[in-house]
Amino acid sequence: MNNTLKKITGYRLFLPLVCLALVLLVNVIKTPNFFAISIQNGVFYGYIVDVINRASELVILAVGMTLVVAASGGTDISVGAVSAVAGAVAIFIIGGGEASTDFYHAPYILGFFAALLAGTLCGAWNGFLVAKMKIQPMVATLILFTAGRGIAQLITGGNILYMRVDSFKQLGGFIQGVPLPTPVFVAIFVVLITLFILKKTALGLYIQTVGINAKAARLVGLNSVLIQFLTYTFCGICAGIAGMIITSRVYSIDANNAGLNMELDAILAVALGGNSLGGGKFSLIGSVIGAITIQALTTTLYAMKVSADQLPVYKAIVVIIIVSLQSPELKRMLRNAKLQLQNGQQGKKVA
Amino acid sequence: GGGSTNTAKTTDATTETTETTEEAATTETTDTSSEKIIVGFSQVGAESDWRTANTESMKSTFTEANGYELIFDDAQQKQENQIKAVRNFIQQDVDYIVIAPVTETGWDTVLQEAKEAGIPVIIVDRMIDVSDDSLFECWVGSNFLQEGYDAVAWLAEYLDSKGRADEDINIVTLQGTIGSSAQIGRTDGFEEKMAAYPKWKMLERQTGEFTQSKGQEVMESFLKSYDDIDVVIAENDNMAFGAIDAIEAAGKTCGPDGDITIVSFDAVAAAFDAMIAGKMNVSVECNPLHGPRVAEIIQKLQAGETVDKLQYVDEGVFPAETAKDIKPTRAY
Amino acid sequence: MRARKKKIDGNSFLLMITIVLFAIMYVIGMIVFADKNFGKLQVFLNLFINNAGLIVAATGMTMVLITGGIDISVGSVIAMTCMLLAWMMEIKGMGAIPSLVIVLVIGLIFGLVQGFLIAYLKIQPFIVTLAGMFFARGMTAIISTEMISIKNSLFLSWANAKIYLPFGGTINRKGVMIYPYIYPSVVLAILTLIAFFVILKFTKFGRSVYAVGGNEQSALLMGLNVKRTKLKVYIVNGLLGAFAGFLFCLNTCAGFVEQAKGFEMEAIASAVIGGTLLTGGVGNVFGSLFGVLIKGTIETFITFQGTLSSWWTKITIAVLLAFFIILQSILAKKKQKK
Amino acid sequence: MENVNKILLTMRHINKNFPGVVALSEVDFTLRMGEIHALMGENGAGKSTLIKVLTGVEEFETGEIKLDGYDHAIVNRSPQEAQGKGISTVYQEVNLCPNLTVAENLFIGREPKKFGMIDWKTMNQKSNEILKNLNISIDVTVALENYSLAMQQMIAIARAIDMSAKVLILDEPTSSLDDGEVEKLFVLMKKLKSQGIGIIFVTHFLEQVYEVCDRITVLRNGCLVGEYEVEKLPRVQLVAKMMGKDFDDLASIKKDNLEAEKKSGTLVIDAKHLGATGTIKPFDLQIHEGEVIGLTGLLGSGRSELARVIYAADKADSGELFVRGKKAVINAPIDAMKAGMGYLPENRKEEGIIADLSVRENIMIALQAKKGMFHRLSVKEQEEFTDKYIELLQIKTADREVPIKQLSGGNQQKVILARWLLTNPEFLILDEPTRGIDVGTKTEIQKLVVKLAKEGMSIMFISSEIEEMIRTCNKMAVLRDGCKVGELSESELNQDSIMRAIAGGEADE
Ligand SMILES: Nc1ncnc2c1ncn2[C@@H]1O[C@H](COP(=O)(O)OP(=O)(O)OP(=O)(O)O)[C@@H](O)[C@H]1O
Ligand SMILES: Nc1ncnc2c1ncn2[C@@H]1O[C@H](COP(=O)(O)OP(=O)(O)OP(=O)(O)O)[C@@H](O)[C@H]1O
Ligand SMILES: [Mg+2]
Ligand SMILES: [Mg+2]
Repeated sequence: MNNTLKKITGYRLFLPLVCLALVLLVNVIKTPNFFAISIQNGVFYGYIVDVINRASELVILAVGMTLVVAASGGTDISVGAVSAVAGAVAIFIIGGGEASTDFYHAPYILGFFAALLAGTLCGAWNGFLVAKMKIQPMVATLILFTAGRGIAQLITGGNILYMRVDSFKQLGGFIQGVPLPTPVFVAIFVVLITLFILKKTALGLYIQTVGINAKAARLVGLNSVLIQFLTYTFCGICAGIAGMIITSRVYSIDANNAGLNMELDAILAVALGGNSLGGGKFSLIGSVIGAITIQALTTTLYAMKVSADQLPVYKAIVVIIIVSLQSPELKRMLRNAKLQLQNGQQGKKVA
Repeated sequence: GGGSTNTAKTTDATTETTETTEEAATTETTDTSSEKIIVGFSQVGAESDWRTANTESMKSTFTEANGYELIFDDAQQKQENQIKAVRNFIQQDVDYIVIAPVTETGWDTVLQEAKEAGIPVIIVDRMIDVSDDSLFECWVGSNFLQEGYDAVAWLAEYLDSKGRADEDINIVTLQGTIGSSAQIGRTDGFEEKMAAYPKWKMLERQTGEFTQSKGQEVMESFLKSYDDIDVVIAENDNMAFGAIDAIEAAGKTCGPDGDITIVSFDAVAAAFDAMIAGKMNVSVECNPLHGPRVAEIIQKLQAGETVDKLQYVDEGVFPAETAKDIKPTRAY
Repeated sequence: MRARKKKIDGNSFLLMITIVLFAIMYVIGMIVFADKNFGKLQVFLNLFINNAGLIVAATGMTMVLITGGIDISVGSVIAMTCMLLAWMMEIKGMGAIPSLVIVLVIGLIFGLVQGFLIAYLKIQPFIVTLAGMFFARGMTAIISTEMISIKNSLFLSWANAKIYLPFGGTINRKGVMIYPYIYPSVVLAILTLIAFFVILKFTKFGRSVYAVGGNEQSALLMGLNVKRTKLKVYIVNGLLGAFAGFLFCLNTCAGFVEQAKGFEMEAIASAVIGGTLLTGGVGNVFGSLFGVLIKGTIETFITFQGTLSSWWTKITIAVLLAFFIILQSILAKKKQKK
Repeated sequence: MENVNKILLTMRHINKNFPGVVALSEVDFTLRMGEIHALMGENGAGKSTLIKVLTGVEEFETGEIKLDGYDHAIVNRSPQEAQGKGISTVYQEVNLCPNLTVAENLFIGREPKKFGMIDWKTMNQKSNEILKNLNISIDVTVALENYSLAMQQMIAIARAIDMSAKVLILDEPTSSLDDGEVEKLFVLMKKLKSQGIGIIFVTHFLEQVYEVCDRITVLRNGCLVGEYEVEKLPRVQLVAKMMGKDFDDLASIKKDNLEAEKKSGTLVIDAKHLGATGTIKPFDLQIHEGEVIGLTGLLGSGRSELARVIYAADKADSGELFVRGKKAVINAPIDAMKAGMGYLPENRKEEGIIADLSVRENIMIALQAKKGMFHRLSVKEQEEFTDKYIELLQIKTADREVPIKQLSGGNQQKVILARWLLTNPEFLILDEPTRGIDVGTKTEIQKLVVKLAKEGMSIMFISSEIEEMIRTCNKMAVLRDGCKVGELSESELNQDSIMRAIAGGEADE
């Protein structure tokens, strides 16, 4: 009994899961209807659906970010901007560059793949700088972080471009007859594909090896340049997919705001999932849980009517509580304090 | 550009810089008319369609053909950058500095520098808040507070016409980015005038940061918290679009024939589309076409005339009924 | 034993590259924008005037980066500082000096909390300071969502006290003779920079900072108090953040929520361009100064160019930045091979 | 000098557990003034852990530590506290800061000051003096990372010796030093001893124990076996006590080897004018099938560099390499691996272990990399292989899924060795493979090398222990100052001629 308990608590994802549960549990007290799910217009409707729906982009970005962090011990801060680029490319191609249109100027699939290609290219550029040129990740990706929105604006001409075709909205909304939002399926798909690749090939092992000790990795015959390059490229693809969902949600591209500050949340998701930002060992599912936790927190705070400008304060506090809970150091300190207290009492008794 | 033409006149005044400023202000309009007028324009950024239209208006006004040289600087939504730009304009010896300020505050120091260099400053769009009014020549822009008033006036009239004047009206507001002039003006203006209608109840205000996606997310949350929202005030059109999506996703309707009344601001082109589609009730205009007005002012200053300190641009209120007719006449 | 040839340290070489590239860049600017007065002394001084706060923030950032940490809260801390200053002086009617003291203390406490979480609870710096970033920005909004303009006369007198240089005056088109000037904030920033150069190079604390960044485990085994060193670094950095906020505030004399957004990235970029490694152990505050100047020069280019739209502005900045970073990395690599 | 037998330090009933491992159980240890006390035991016996417990790196569960000068039991919570109490330590892995200069590494935490500021000039001067005692003259103003591992080890020792006030702890300081360096170290140790300082000395070299030590404490499996005076404990018994069983002699190895010698068949590795500027001058080298070639030379003579160039760990910029007669294009280690090579690097911590990965993954990684990403070894295969090598090399680990960083130094080394054996190379480069490995296993490894050679593998063997090489090698290349200066054939392989060749007396080229 005790043993199984230990096994469960020792499980790597235990703490991240507990934290997610805690965030959700707050609602039981504060917003009892939080867990209510009803059916409206033939689709599921409720806060919980919102959480997993809205978390989708973040989950996808967190997947890419996890690999980048693991392989290079650095972060890709350009993902938000890259999603804007991908979205701009897609709408520009499908909408023929018009400010607002209600028919496809080019096949949807063309736009979709162009967006992915844009994401891939951006990722490859980051990968080239980090892996080949050995530029520090945060600075290397700072370039696209800065330029990305500029490129997206360049494509849109500084305007918001609208794509008012119903089928375009499906990726970020619902497919006829399916009661769950499409982004959820996309996110699950991305996670599963990535897990599949990691499990079926040795890539996962390679990434960790490179991330932990690049010198040793080279000596055992790994091409760390290639591996890092691949992770950044993959991260770019993820940003591209996320970008497509973001644009589809609002059937428009706002180069300034699409995916704004998403990079920070993606990095936060990786860390909340119990991963080290220093690279090396990682848990993809952990990051996914982290991403959902962040969205759950945001939705919870909205449901609790916290005003958005004060929301960061609560977010900060919850984040600190979560990571402190996960800190083994805190446990140790508490244990020591307890011991000292006990010793102190014993000492008194003797005296 | 040259510009050493005046050197001889003022060399004796150079010893005392502070005095020169006064003098410079009066001697500025000498013989520069033959040359191009150099205008340094510091723009906020390109954060919205409105802004892009505003930039376009300035750029198309201050062309070489019209006798101007425009030095344009985009501040990427950061006031620090604007301050840097103004300092550079001073070094580049521009004739006029035009600023569309990111924020109202924080202009004292750098405008003092401009003043000492004898360069007149014109403020457009948002107002600035400086300790000394002489730091800028004049201001041209929208009256956000008035826009808030207009929205209340329209809503009262509209409800009246629908015979709902005596009903309880539940309102939610999607605010702009907190702290921006437009947000402050529109929120305050609405709140102030709304006090006259005791039946109106503001359920909640929450910022949607002027973006469609945030507007949508916040509206989703509103819809789950309140069953009986009658009116949505969206402090710009983009958030209104997001709100419309959220409302429809929740199985409700909006617009003139719907359950929920949508009041919005800015009146960009897409807003007219939404009104024509019957999803939005009204958009209160915020006119971005400042270029010609500023050019007019500069010409007056060149001629040595004085100009009014505060100049509001004309702005209208566009309800859905008129949208179809008005749209073709709109420039942005 | 074999004599070893003294190598030029790879790191000081990087600093040299940075300085030389900056000089080249500046000269190119003087040539390209010759007709637009780029060569004026005041244009150069403006780099310092505009970036006094950034210089201080980058100094703190450099120190944090050397320990292998990072601080992305600094932009928000600056916003909070400005807001607090404005709020205390304008809404609460407090004096400029007490207000300044209070914000410095708050910065210090802010650093203390972050430092404790990072050093003693071993939470990743990125996450702690990300939370710090959210927290400070949120607090700024809680203090006031309205902009507050500072009208306090003492504060304004600090802000507007120009220090004119006795030479190099020029006459502009309006016929006004202006001598080059700086503000007290520049002097304060440079003094801070020098102080931290000395601290990092000549004190036990400073060397511990490098040791911790070089190899934390080793530093611990060599008997350094790693935790305390880190704590101190974040405390000092919090103080510097507040001080940078003060200098920033001298430039803008206002507090508002959106202030100094993205400032942390500028500070980090400046430090890294100046040769600091994000992995820790390597860095120099003078390098960071040049990082700041390089970023400032790129921005000045953009303004002097004077036609770039918003998007071309972003793209141009990024291209110049990329060009610089890549060139620097190639040069550094070449050197390493030799 | 006061009473030599005065007790300086006692540790009583020390218990320390790691998850799944009892590292120390009821261990007692006593150190007297002015003695050199050897701490002996197999890999993973708990020597380093005992030291870490003493110096506050690791917490311990129960037990008591008493130090002269304190009337109560002490507990060090950090190395800093230990240092404050006069205990200075050289830990098993080099633990210095690579980014600081040599002088700083010697003085950090106790820098000489002038007007409250660090006095760099004095610091550099003093550093030169300290190193001079060890006959080292290097540029102390250069960052430490520019020096070889052995040099770093010397610097770490110099630091500890200079600081030592009461107790000096040396955890395998000599593992990558050559005889000359070791000799210098011993002179210093003896000097400190005469000053009344107590020294704890951990080593796997029996000769060294008998050369300098007064007492020996033996640990086995985390338990105390006993404390002995050196004179009263013959070698054989010591080894038996460490291993818990009798120990078969090393003599058998050489014999096998002699037989193996003659058959040296086809040429496997043929380096022609291979070299890399700045590290190793162009050299020629031939290695045949089933041949074991040793590299010898002084510290820093370029043995490691020569090996690295062949394996493309450092890229060669001149010459060509032929593998089995075919010109090999080798740009990266993976090419070398594909050509049938394996390389066990000298710096285990920096270049060998993948610290956070498990023992299984560390063993698998090279084979997996060689096979390519898409040919993932099945879990079953992985576990089989791992278990096989844990068994074969007697790797002491709680579980195959334990992160390698939790293993003792010697066991980490075995894991790395297993990693390369698993790839089944034709040509295996072993740079200090027995570094930090206990006597028993050392013999096993030497036997293994000979056995592998007999089966046809060619091996390059680099070791600071000449005897070890004499036992295993068929020929030797001599290096001096980054230059291959000659070769010794099997018949010339004896202590004398090797020493002469190293010293340069008999340089025949
Ligand atoms: N951090 C750790 N976590 C878990 N187990 C550990 C840790 N450090 C050491 N151990 C285990 O404790 C035991 C003793 O290790 P220790 O390093 O003390 O051995 P040692 O006697 O120094 O061996 P060697 O001669 O190889 O250096 C080993 O079984 C090792 O696996
Ligand atoms: N005592 C020393 N004095 C000066 N330089 C040294 C000394 N020892 C090592 N070095 C430098 O360190 C570099 C690397 O040495 P290297 O690791 O090649 O030695 P090695 O022959 O492999 O011996 P070992 O493996 O025992 O260190 C050499 O190029 C040399 O310049
Ligand atoms: Mg050990
Ligand atoms: Mg070597």
